[in-house]
Amino acid sequence: MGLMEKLFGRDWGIHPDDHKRPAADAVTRTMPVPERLFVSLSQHLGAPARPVVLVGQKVRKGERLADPQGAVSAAIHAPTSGTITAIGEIPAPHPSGLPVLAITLEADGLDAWADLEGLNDPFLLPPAEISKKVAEAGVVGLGGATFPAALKLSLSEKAKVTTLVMNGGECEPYLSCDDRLMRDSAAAIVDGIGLMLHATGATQALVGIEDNKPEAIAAMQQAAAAQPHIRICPVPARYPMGSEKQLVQELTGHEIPADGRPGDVGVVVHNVGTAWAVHQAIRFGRPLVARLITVNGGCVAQPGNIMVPLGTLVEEVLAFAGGLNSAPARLVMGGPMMGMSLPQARVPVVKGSSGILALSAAEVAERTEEPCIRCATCVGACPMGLLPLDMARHIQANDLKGAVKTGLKDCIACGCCAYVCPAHIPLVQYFSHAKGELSAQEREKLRQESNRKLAQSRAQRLEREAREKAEAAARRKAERAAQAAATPESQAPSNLPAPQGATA
Amino acid sequence: MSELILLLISTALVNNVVLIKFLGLCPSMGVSKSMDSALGMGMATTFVITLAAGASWMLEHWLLVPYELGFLRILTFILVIAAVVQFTEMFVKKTSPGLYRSLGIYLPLITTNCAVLGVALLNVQQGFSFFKSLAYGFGSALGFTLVLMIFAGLRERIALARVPVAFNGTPIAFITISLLALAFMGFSGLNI
Amino acid sequence: MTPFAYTAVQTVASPHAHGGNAVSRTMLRVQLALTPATAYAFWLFGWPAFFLWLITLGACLLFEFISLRLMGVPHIRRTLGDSSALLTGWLLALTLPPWAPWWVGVIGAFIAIVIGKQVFGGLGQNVFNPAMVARVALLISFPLPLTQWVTPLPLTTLAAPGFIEGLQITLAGLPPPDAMASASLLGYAKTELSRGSDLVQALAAGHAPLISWIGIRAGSLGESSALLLLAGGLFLLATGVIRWQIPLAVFAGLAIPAAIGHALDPAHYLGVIPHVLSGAAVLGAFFIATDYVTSPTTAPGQLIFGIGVGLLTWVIRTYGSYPEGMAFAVLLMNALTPIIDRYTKPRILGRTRAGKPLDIPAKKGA
Amino acid sequence: MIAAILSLTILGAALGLILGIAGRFLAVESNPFVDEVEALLPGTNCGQCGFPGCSGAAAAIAAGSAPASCCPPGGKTTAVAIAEKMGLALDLAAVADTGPKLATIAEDLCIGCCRCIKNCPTDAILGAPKQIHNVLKEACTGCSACIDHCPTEALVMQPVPITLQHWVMPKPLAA
Repeated sequence: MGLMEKLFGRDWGIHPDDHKRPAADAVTRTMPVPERLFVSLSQHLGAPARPVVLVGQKVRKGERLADPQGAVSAAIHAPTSGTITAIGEIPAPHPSGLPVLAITLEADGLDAWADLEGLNDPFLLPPAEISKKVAEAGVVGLGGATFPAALKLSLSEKAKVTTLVMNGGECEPYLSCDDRLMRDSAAAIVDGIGLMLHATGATQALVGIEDNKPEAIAAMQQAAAAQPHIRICPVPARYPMGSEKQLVQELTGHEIPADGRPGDVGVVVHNVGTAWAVHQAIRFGRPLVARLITVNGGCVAQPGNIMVPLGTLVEEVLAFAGGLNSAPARLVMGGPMMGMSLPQARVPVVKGSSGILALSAAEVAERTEEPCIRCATCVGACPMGLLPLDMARHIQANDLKGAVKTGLKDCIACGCCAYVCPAHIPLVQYFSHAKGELSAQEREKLRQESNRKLAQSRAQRLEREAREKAEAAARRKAERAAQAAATPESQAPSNLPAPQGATA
Repeated sequence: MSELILLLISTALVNNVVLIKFLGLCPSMGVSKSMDSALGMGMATTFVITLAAGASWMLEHWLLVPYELGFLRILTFILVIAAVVQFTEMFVKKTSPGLYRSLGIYLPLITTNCAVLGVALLNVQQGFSFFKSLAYGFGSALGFTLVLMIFAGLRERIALARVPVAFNGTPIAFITISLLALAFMGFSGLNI
Repeated sequence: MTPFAYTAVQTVASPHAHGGNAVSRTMLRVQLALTPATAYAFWLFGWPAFFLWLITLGACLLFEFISLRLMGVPHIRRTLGDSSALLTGWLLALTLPPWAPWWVGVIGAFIAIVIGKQVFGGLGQNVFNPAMVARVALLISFPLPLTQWVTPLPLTTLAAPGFIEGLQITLAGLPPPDAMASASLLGYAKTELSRGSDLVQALAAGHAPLISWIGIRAGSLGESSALLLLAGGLFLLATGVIRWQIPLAVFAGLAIPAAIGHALDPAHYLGVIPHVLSGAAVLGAFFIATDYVTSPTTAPGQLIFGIGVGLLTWVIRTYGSYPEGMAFAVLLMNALTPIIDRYTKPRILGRTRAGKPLDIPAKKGA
Repeated sequence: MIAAILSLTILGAALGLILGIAGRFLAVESNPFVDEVEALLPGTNCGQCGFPGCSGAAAAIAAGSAPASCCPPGGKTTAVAIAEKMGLALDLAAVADTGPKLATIAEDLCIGCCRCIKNCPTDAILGAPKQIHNVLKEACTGCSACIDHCPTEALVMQPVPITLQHWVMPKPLAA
């Protein structure tokens, strides 16, 4: 670290109003299973899952509905018992409003679990077995990135991980589901952490919790008191403290290389919610079929945290929470900083849904974009040390290469820059657009690559066919010549055109 | 020694070739679209001007004056400059094809960069000694490079600005360089 | 249960919250910070100063309006409402001689708004500080009216020009009576030096630092009271509109060479106090050099920028032919800003300063 | 007079000699760009650019007689890649990139004539005589070389539908 950085001490991030209370202090409620659930097949990072049930089939709660497909994917299970009535497209919980494949499950009202069995002493099993069980339960990272948890557990085993960083930061304003989970089920989380330590082979776990959650810190400290290798570390409340790179640097002092993973510095990061899901999967054999969701925002009548079966529609969750007291200006899934705006309320809850926010116009504070005055507030706010104003200028001028050179690929889309921008420039939208364009270009390049191969193989095929044809013709000619030599009175060979065969 | 340094500063800032003497405007407008090529152009021109300043001094004092061939001054100077530029071009082409490509036609055109011939002629006119000639040439070239770099930086920024269509491209470049010349007026009469 | 419907939506990206800062709020705060010093200067220099200020501001708004109209900008009122043109005019008026004729203000406004800003694309797109472009262009084009300073005649004194008289001075462009003509401290020092006299003696009479603080002395509106300007600057610092780097660096860049020069040869070099407190140093450091658009974006860059402004101001004041070099120094450093920005990029997390990814540390026990 | 001629001659000869020697040491083999450009082109030889195949287009681009954006199936990506390689300025507005398209066959119109099959540069069309043909989505490059050969207009180019995985956040409308 240079002298400059010592002198100027990177004062990254922002301190937004957290709006976490009173939702965080409200007692956790459990939502009854609605009559119909829409279980999305894309609830995780990576390829969509492949359905293994048929329409009309009866399933029990926790039975597998879809298998993982490809290297990065996760299994999906039935959130309740009932009948599969359809497998088709429904609107995705995504700002684009595009469709997603989903399994429609008609609940029978019994909510009967399948025969599931937990492990009594999982610590006797080899670590790989734990990862396998976690994968079978379809557990993904519950912090929002929804990366399949088992993959991270088994990858970290290879990467020689020494430290397990548990992310209880929950730096997003409004959200309190992790906070609530830590207050209510600290023992289960600590048990999950122990299981994850076993699975990864790490020797210590650092649980980072922002200091604006004193109750959660106290609960976790009490639960982990007997286990000295699980340390509860309060961290200063600052957005985006819960971002992987920032949290790892805060807790361990290691800086993750730009092209590396936490594993490169001997660390693996998991969300506390994931630890709870791991605990459920290993101890009871229960797959991930429900999750705690914060329902909050100025338009929500009774903000709080609700345990919701996956596949429930957002409008049903809002109704259960007590309804809205005014029409929201924006409906958001996730936190206000990085969450996705929902085009409508008839979209299902998925594994990555940490919150449902119905925000009023005053909270969204939407205003028309003004020109950038280069005030550089965004430069000070960026937790990655980027120059958001310059990146946005390059993207405005369609200069993607210039934007990449300015650091576009290091952007974590945390939204700090747009939050502080006095000109209300939708900086994150510029960056998301540019990243999307870049990956489209990347896909295009791959396609061109395969096109070239296809064209080459066709050229080879044509060449081979021509050669075979010529050889056949030569052979025939030789035969005829031999015939002619045997019977000199025969006529001259006729030159029939070669037949054109179907090419398929 | 301090005399040489003062000469350097005065030629680079106070009597800047581009902004005060209006020499070498062609490359200043042509090769100032990116800072990288501006730096390359500046270094190439610095090399040429410094070498040409030295060579012209030698020609002047060892050939033109002794044999009374003053009428051949421009011809011989251009000959030397052209040769130096040719050499530079080959060198750049060999060592940095990317730079060669981005400089394009402006690299061989250093020959006709009036700053080069201008500096050589002014040098002779002012009757400098050999080392002063070199310093004068180097200082002028430094001023040229400085302006080219500054101007390229400004143009890189303007390229991303929402300039009205009527002013986009060359007009805004001329306005910018005129404002830059305005700023350099602050150095006028600088008397250290 | 109703079937699913796909609604056409306008995509909105995160974040769905905002800190509440706004461009117009920033501009308003700068204007607020300028108000005390400006009001005090009106009192010092009387009605003509006020009229010139008013005309300059009005002309700036008018030229902004005309340019926006010509360019076919849709929301003219909103763009005018961000009051950036107002601020440019204000700053320009503060750097003009208080009794300058009206056309100085109008031409200055044209240069500032049209040539300095709108041809580059308007707010945020210009590369030079518009007010300083206008000030320098005026100084070079009309040296005489731009260097005619008057001794302050506070409004409350009897000799001060009245409302009508003030209008005449501004509109008719009458040169001030000889008795009123005066020179700014820096101009006086320059003249004395060129005459070959000793600065220590020349300045011995009547140039106490206290006068500099209060500003009862010939000069432009913005050169009057260092105290009130400093207060305005501190207000901007306190409200977070500007950061400390540029003002501090400007003062350092100006004061350090001044101190060294004065220590070596007091007869030829002005001391720190006259350098910092007179002329446009305080105004420049807090209000002009800190212009967001034309200064570097990172803290180290801003330090370099500020030191450059201070140093060049000192160099031009001391060695150049102009008594005041703040405007030139700001323009010169504006020109260097893209280069400074390029070489003072912040380090990206996980990368070296050069932008290469950090090395992956060797595995322990691997 | 003689001195003038002599001095100029000698000067010229000496400088020429130095340059000649320098030229030897600093020689550069010329135009390595043709191969590099050809590597960037799709290589399907669809002929839409008007040059005889992709190598012809590459030669024309390298010689400067064709713009970097002359390859329609390559689209924006290829144009940008070539412009970057050649150090050319590229007017992106000139690149008509309407997004990727795929050939589709209307089954009720296809008569199974096999003409399209012969003209597909990537063997993306399956079928036999008198059988309805089909386009392999993975292999179709969207070059539209087959379109004109269909006697019944059963072949149509259709834009690839946008999915969640391929969705790109729209660019904000400039203020």
